[in-house]
Amino acid sequence: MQEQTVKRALELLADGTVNRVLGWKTGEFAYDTTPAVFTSAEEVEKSFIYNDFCGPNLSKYLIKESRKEGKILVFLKPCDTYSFNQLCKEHRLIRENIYVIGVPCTGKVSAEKIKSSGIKGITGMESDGENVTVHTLYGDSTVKKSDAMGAKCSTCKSKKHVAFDELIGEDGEVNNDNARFEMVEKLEAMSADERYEFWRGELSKCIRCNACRNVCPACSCENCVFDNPESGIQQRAAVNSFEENMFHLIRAFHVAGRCTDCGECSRVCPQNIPLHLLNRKYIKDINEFYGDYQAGADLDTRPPLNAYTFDDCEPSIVYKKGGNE
Amino acid sequence: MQVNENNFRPKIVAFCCNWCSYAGADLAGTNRLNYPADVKIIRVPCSCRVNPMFILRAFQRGADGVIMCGCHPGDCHYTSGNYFARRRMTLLFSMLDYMGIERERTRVEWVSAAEGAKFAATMNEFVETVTALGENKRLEDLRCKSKQ
Amino acid sequence: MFRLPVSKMDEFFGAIAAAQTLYLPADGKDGKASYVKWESGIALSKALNTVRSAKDFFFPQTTNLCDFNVNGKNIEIIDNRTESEDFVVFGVRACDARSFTILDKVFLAEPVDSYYATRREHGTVITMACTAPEENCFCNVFGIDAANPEGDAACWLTENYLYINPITEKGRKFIETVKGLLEECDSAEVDAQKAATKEILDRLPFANVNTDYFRKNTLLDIFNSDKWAKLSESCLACGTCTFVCPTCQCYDIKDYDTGHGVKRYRTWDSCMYSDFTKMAAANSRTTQLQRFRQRFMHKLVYFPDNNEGEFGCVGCGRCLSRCPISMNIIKVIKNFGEEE
Amino acid sequence: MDKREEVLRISGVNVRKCMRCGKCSGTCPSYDEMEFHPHQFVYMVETGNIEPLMNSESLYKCLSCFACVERCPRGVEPAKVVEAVRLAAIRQKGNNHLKASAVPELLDEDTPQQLLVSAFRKYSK
Amino acid sequence: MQRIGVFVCHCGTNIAATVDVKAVAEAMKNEPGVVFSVDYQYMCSEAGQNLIQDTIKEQKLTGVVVCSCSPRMHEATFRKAAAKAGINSYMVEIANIREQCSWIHKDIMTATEKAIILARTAVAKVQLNAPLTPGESPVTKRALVIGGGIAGIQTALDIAEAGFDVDIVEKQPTIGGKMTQIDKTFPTLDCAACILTPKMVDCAQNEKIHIYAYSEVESVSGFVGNFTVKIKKKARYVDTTKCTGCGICTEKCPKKSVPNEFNLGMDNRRAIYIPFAQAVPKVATIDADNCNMLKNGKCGVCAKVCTAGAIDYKQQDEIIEEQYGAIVAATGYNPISLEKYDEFAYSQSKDVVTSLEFERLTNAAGPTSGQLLRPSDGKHPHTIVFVQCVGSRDTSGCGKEYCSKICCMYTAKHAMLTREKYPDTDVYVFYIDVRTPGKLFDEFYRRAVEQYGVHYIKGMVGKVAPRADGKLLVQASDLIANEQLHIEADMVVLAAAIEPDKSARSIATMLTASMDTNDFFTEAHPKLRPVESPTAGVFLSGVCQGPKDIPETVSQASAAAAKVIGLLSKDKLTCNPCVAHSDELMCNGCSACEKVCPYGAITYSDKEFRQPDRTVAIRRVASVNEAVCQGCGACTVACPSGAMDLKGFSNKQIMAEVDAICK
Repeated sequence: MQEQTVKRALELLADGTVNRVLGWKTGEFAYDTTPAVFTSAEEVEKSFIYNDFCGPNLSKYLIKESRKEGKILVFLKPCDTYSFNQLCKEHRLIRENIYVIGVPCTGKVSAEKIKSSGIKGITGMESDGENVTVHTLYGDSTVKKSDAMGAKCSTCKSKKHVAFDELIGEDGEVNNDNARFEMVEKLEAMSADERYEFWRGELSKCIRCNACRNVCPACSCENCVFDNPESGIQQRAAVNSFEENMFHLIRAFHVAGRCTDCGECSRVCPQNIPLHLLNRKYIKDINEFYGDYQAGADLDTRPPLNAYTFDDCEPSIVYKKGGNE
Repeated sequence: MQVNENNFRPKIVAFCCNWCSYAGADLAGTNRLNYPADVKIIRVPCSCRVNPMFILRAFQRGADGVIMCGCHPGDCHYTSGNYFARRRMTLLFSMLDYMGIERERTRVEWVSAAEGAKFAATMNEFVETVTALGENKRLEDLRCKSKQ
Repeated sequence: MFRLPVSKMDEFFGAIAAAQTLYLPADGKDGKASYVKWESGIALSKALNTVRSAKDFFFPQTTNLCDFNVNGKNIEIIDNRTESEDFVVFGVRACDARSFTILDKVFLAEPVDSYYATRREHGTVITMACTAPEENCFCNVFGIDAANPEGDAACWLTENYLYINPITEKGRKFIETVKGLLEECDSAEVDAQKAATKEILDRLPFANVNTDYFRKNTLLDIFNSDKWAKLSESCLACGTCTFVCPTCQCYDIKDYDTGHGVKRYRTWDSCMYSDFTKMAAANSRTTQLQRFRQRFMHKLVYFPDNNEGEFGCVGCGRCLSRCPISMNIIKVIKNFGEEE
Repeated sequence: MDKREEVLRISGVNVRKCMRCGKCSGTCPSYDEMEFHPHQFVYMVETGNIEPLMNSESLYKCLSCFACVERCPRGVEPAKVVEAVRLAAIRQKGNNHLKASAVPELLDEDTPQQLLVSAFRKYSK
Repeated sequence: MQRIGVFVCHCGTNIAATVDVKAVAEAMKNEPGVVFSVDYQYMCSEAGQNLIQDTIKEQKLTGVVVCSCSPRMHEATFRKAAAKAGINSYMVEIANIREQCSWIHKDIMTATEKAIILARTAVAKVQLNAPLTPGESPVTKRALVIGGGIAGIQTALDIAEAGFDVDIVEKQPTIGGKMTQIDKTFPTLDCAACILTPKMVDCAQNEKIHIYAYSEVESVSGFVGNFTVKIKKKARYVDTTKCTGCGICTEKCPKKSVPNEFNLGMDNRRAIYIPFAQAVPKVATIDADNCNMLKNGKCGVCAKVCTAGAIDYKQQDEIIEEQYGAIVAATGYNPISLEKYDEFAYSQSKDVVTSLEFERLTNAAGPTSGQLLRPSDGKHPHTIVFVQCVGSRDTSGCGKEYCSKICCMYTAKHAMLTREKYPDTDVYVFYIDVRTPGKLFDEFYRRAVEQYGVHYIKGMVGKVAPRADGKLLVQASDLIANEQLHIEADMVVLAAAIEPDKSARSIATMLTASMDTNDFFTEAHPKLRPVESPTAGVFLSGVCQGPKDIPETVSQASAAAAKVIGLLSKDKLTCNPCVAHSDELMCNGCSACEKVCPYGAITYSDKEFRQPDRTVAIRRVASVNEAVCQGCGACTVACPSGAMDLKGFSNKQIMAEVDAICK
C-alpha cells in the first residue's frame, strides 16, 4: 500500500495534476503519524506514510487547503470519504481544487487501545494486517490487530469509498450489520438513573480542550457558538456539571444528521470519553424515526433535520420508547 | 393542585407560537380557565424558532420543566415550521432521556388558537407531572438557583 | 530516610487523611489514573502518571475569584475564597514536582498571585520516584531525575516497603504527623532502585534529545524560522496540549451573570485558541502558525530567557501521547535540531 | 339514590344530548305496542318523570333491537335508557324475574345459549 | 442601557381585581434600566396613550413596557403611540398580565407575583430590543379567484369593476358552479339560470377577467402582494380559440352512455360534451376516460364533423405561471355521500333522491325536461316525503355536526313548488326544527304550510322501505301527535348535509390558510374579519368558509372583493420587520437555512472577507431577502454557527426572557 500511494503521489506531482499532497507523515514511534502537506517529491519520498497507523481523517484540512492556489491531492480512507462528501454537500470545499485518491483500510491500530491492555513504553510497531508486533522498552509482544483497534475502527460502518477521483486497491462494502449501535442499545436498556450516572461519570472527565470539536469534520463553523461571546452560551471551560453537559449536548445536536460517524471525536479525546456514543444515538434515532440515513453517503439526500414528512412521529415517542425505568 | 411536602412549586417555561398556541393561551384566559401560575409563557413566532439552546438555558436557570406548544401539524402559519420543530424536539428529548435526564420534564403539545381548554388542561397536567418529579437536579446550574 | 511496610499503606493514608485532605492518583473505571480525594478503600494507582497534571491543585482549571451581588441597582463585591484548608498531594512524579517550581516563578513573582500562593502554602507535595518510565518520557532532557524526585518529601515504592524522605521543612512536619507508622532506615534498597531506573532512563528514546539549538540561536532567528509553517500546518488549534501540560499557566477571566449576581471566574486558556488574548482591536496572533509558534517559543525561548535558562517544559510526555495529530514539543525540538 | 340518577348511572347515557328529532320513535318496530315511546323515555328520564315509566308495560315491549341506538344522530342511545329503567324497576322490586337457581329446571337441551344470555340480560339485574 | 418606562394597566377591574398593580409598578422600579414605572386605569384609552407619549418625551425613554392585555389585542395600539412620541415602535414590549395572569388566577398574591415576573421578563427583553424599520414590498395588481361558482363570479366581477385584473380558476369545464343546477331560488322563486347566466356572460366579456376553466391550482408560493401560482390547464382536446360551441360534435359522438354529471347521472351525455346550453366558456370538452379516439385511437368522428377544426387529440395539460397580489378561495361545497344512511334506502331505490337531484328533476333543462316524474318508472308521484337534516346536526359520526343552513328553505321551496304545480300531490316534510332566520324566510315557510298545504310534521323518519309494488314505505314519528306514521310514498327527497369541496384541503395547504375540523376555511376573526383568512393576502368567499345560501354567499363574495380591492389599491405593502438576518462573518454557507426556509427567502453569494491576518478569503455566505422572509425563525435553529438570527425575537432576547422567568 505504501509503495502504491507514494508512486501515485509522485506521478501526480510530476505531471502537474496537483501541486501539493495531503497525507500522513512518519513520527517517532510508528503510531504517531501526523497529517501533513507535502509540496515536493523529496518530502514525499522522505516521510510520506500510509499504513495501519494512519488514523487521522484528513478531509477537514481541505476546507483550508482547497482554498489555496492549485490543486491538492488527498488520500482518503473509506470513512473519510463520507466526511468529504458531507463537507462538499455543505459547500465547505472547493471540489475542483481537490484530487481524491481512495485508499483501502482494514482498520487503524490505536496505540491508546494497546496501552490500555497494559503494554507500556511502546517504541515501535509493525502491522501485517492480522497481527501487530509491538516493541517496547520492556520487550516485544504481539497483539491481534482486531484487539488493537479503537472504537472508531472496531465498529466500522463502511469500507466503501463514496467519493474519489481514483481508487487504489479494491473497493469494499458498506457494513449494514448495525453492530455499531450495540453500545447505544446497551445504554438505552439501562434505567434513567444508570444512564445519568454513566454520562456524568464520562462527561465530568471533560477538560474542554475542544479536541473533539476541532477535529470533527462536521464542526466546521467559522466561529463556534461556544467561542462566540454573542451567542449567550460561550464557555472557556466548564465550571460545573451543567456546562459540561451543555457543551456536549449542543455539539451533538449541531452535528445531528450531519455526523458521518467517523469516530474522530472519541479517538482524539484525551480523557477517553466515548463521545461517539452521543452522535451514534442521534444516528440511531434518525434511522429509527425517519428512515435510514447515512450522512455523507451522497450529495443529494436532504439532511434529516432539514426535512420532514407529514406523518413523522411525535416527540412523545420518547416517553413511550425510552429506556427501562 | 398538587403540592408536595416541602411546598415545592416548579418553575415552568412554556414556549408558545404566536399564531396558535399563544392565542390558545389567551383564549384560556378569556374563558377564565385556571392553570397554575408556575407556567410562564414566552411568545415566539413559530415553534421552529425554539432552539434547543433555549430549553437547556431554561433548565440551567432553574426551570423544572419546559413545554413547547405550536400549531397542530399541518396548520403551521408558516406551512412547515412545526414539522421541523417536531423533528428537532423529538431528537433533543430523546438525547436528554439518553443522558438520563427525566423525560417528563420536557414536552411538546400542539394547541390551536381555538383550544383554550386544551391549553389549560395541558398546563395543569404538565405542572402536576413536574411537581411530582420535584426539583430539576440533573440539569441544574446551582449558581443560578439560589440568591446569594 | 523512613519506611513503612507496603501492607500498612492504607493505615498510612488513613493517618494522613485524618489530619488533612489527601489526594493521590487512583485508577478510574476506564483504567486511567487521575488524582482523587482519598477515602478508605482507594488504592494508589500503579500507572506511570495521571492524564491531567498535578497543577490543578495549585492552579485549578476554573477558579471562582469573587462574586458581585446585584441588588436592585447596587453592586456589592464578595470575596468568597475558601482555599485555606491544608492538604497533601501524594504520589506526584518528578516531572510534575518540577512543574510547581516553574509555576512558582510565574505566580509567586511580584505581584504575587494570592490564590496560587494560598494554595501552595496549604499544600504539601509528596512525590514518588518512577521505576518504569515510558517512551514519551524526557524529563532528563531538562535535568530532572525521575528516580529521585523533588517535593516536600519524596517516596520510593519497592516490593515490600514504601520509603519516604523529607526534603523541606514542610516535609519534615508532614513526617511528624505520621511518625507513629514509620521506621527509620537506611537507603540501600532505594539506591538500588535508583540505579535500576537510571539504566532505563538512559535508554529512553528521547534521552539524548538536544535543546542546545534554542540556547545558541537568537530569539529572532528562531522566531523567524520558516520551519514553523510546516510544523504548525496540521495543528487543530485545540487546547489538549495546553490543558494536560503541567507548566502551561495562561488563563482567561470571565464574568458569568447568574441572574442574581455576577460570578468572576479564572479559567485555563490556551494560546492555541483563535480568541486567545483577543483584545478590543483584534487578536494579537492571527494565524495558527503564530499561535503554535507562541506555545513553543514560550516554553523553549521566552521562559528560559526570563528565568535563568530554565525551560518551560518538564518532559512529562503528556502532550506527546495526547495530541490528536501527534505534533509535539519533541518533534519541534528535533526539527530545529536537525539543522545543526 | 334518586331514581333519575340511578337510571342515568346504569345506562351511562347523557340524555341532554337529545335534540328531540324523534328518529328513535320513527324507527322503533315496537312503537305501537308501547305506551311510552323511545323518545318519551329519553325525555321523561331527562325531566325526572321516572315513576310512570317504571310502572309501564312498555319496559317489556322494547325488543332491544337497538335500531334507535343505531340511527340516533346524536348518539343518545335510547335503548340503553329503556334497559336502565327496566333494571331500576327490577331492583326496586327486589326480585329478579329470572333467578340463576331456576335455570337448570328450565334448561332444555335445545335451548340456544343466546336465549339464556338474552334472558338474563332482560330479566335479571 | 435603555431608559425604560413601565406602564401597568388596571384594565378597569379586569387586571386590578386580581393583580396588585401598584405593587407591580413599584417592583419594576428596581429593574435595571427602568427609569419610570406607573399604573393607570385604562392604558389603551386616549388618556392612557397620552400618558405613555408624555412620559416618553419627559423621561427621554428609549424603551416601553406595557403590562396589560394580550399583545394580540393592543400591541399595535401601543406601538403606534410610541411612534407618535418619537421612538421606534419596536421598542415596545407587552407583558400579558390579563389573559395570562389576572384572568386565570384567583389569588391576589399568586397573580401579583406572576405579573411581576411577566413584567420583569418584558423589561429584560426590551433591554435588548433594537429599533426596526419595516421594509416594503410591491403589490402585484392582479387577483386570483379559486372557484368559479356564484361566489367566485361575484368576487371576480366586483374586483374587475374596481379596475383590477382578476383570474378565475375553475376545475369544471364551465363556470357557474352549483347554482347552475338549481331550478328556482328562495324566497323569491326567481329562476336561478335567469339571474346567474348574465353574470357568467359578464365574466366572459369583461376585459379584466380571465377565466381558466377546466383548470386547477398546482402550487402557490410567495406571500401577500406577491404570490406566484402555477395553474394547470387540463387538456380539453379542443382548441378553445377555435371552438364555436355549435355543439355538432356533441350530437355526433358515437359514445352515448356517459352519465351526465350536470344532471347528477340521471341521464347521459356523449364523450365530447358541453355541460349545458349557457356554459361559459361555451366550448366542448372531450372526456378522455370515455373517448374511443383517445383510448384506443379508433373513431375521430368529432374531428370530422367539426367545421372549425377545433379538435386536437394531441393536446396536453399546460402549466401556466402567474403572479397575483391577492387570492380568494371560493371552492364551494358538495352534498355529502349518503352511504352511511342506508335506513333511507337511497342506494336501494331510484325514487329516493337528494334535494339537488330533485332540483334537476324539476328543472326544464333537466333529465325530465321539468316534468316531475319518478326516476324509476317515469310516473307522476302522488305522495312525496321530504326528510330534513339528513347528515346534518349529527354527532354520531355518520354525518356532520353542523347545521347545513340552507335545507329548511330549499325544502320549503320544493314542497311549495310541487304543490303549486301538482296540487294532487301530497307533500310531507319531516323536520326536527324549521330554521328560517332570514329576510322573508319565515313568511316563505308559512306560505308553504298555510297557502299550499304542505304537511309539516315534527319528527324524524326512522326508515324507508321500498316495496315490491314500487311504493316506498316511510316509517316516521309524529312527535306532536305522539304517534308513529306509516306513509306509502312515491318519492322520498333527502335534504343531504353539505360539506366543503374535497379540493379545499389541498388548496388550503398550498395557501397556508388554516381550516377547521370540518375542512371549512378558518376566518381571521369569526366576527370582525369574517372574509379574511389568517394568512395575509388570502380571502374567503362563499360556502368554503361555512354553509350559506345564495344571498349570503353573494354578500360575502362582494365583501371579499372589497378586501381584495383594498389590498390591490396599495402600491406597496409594509413588511414585517421581524425577519431573519444572516451575520456574514459567522456564516459557513452550508445551506441548512435555505433548506428549511418555506419562502425561498435565502440566497447565497461568494463574498470577499478580510481575514484576521489581513489576507482576503472568499466565502459563500447566506443573505435574507427581507421582503420575502416572513419571520418564522426556522433558519435560526437550523444554523449551527448561530449566524442566523431573528430580529425582534433574537437568541439573546429569548434567552433574556428565559433568564428573567427562571430568576
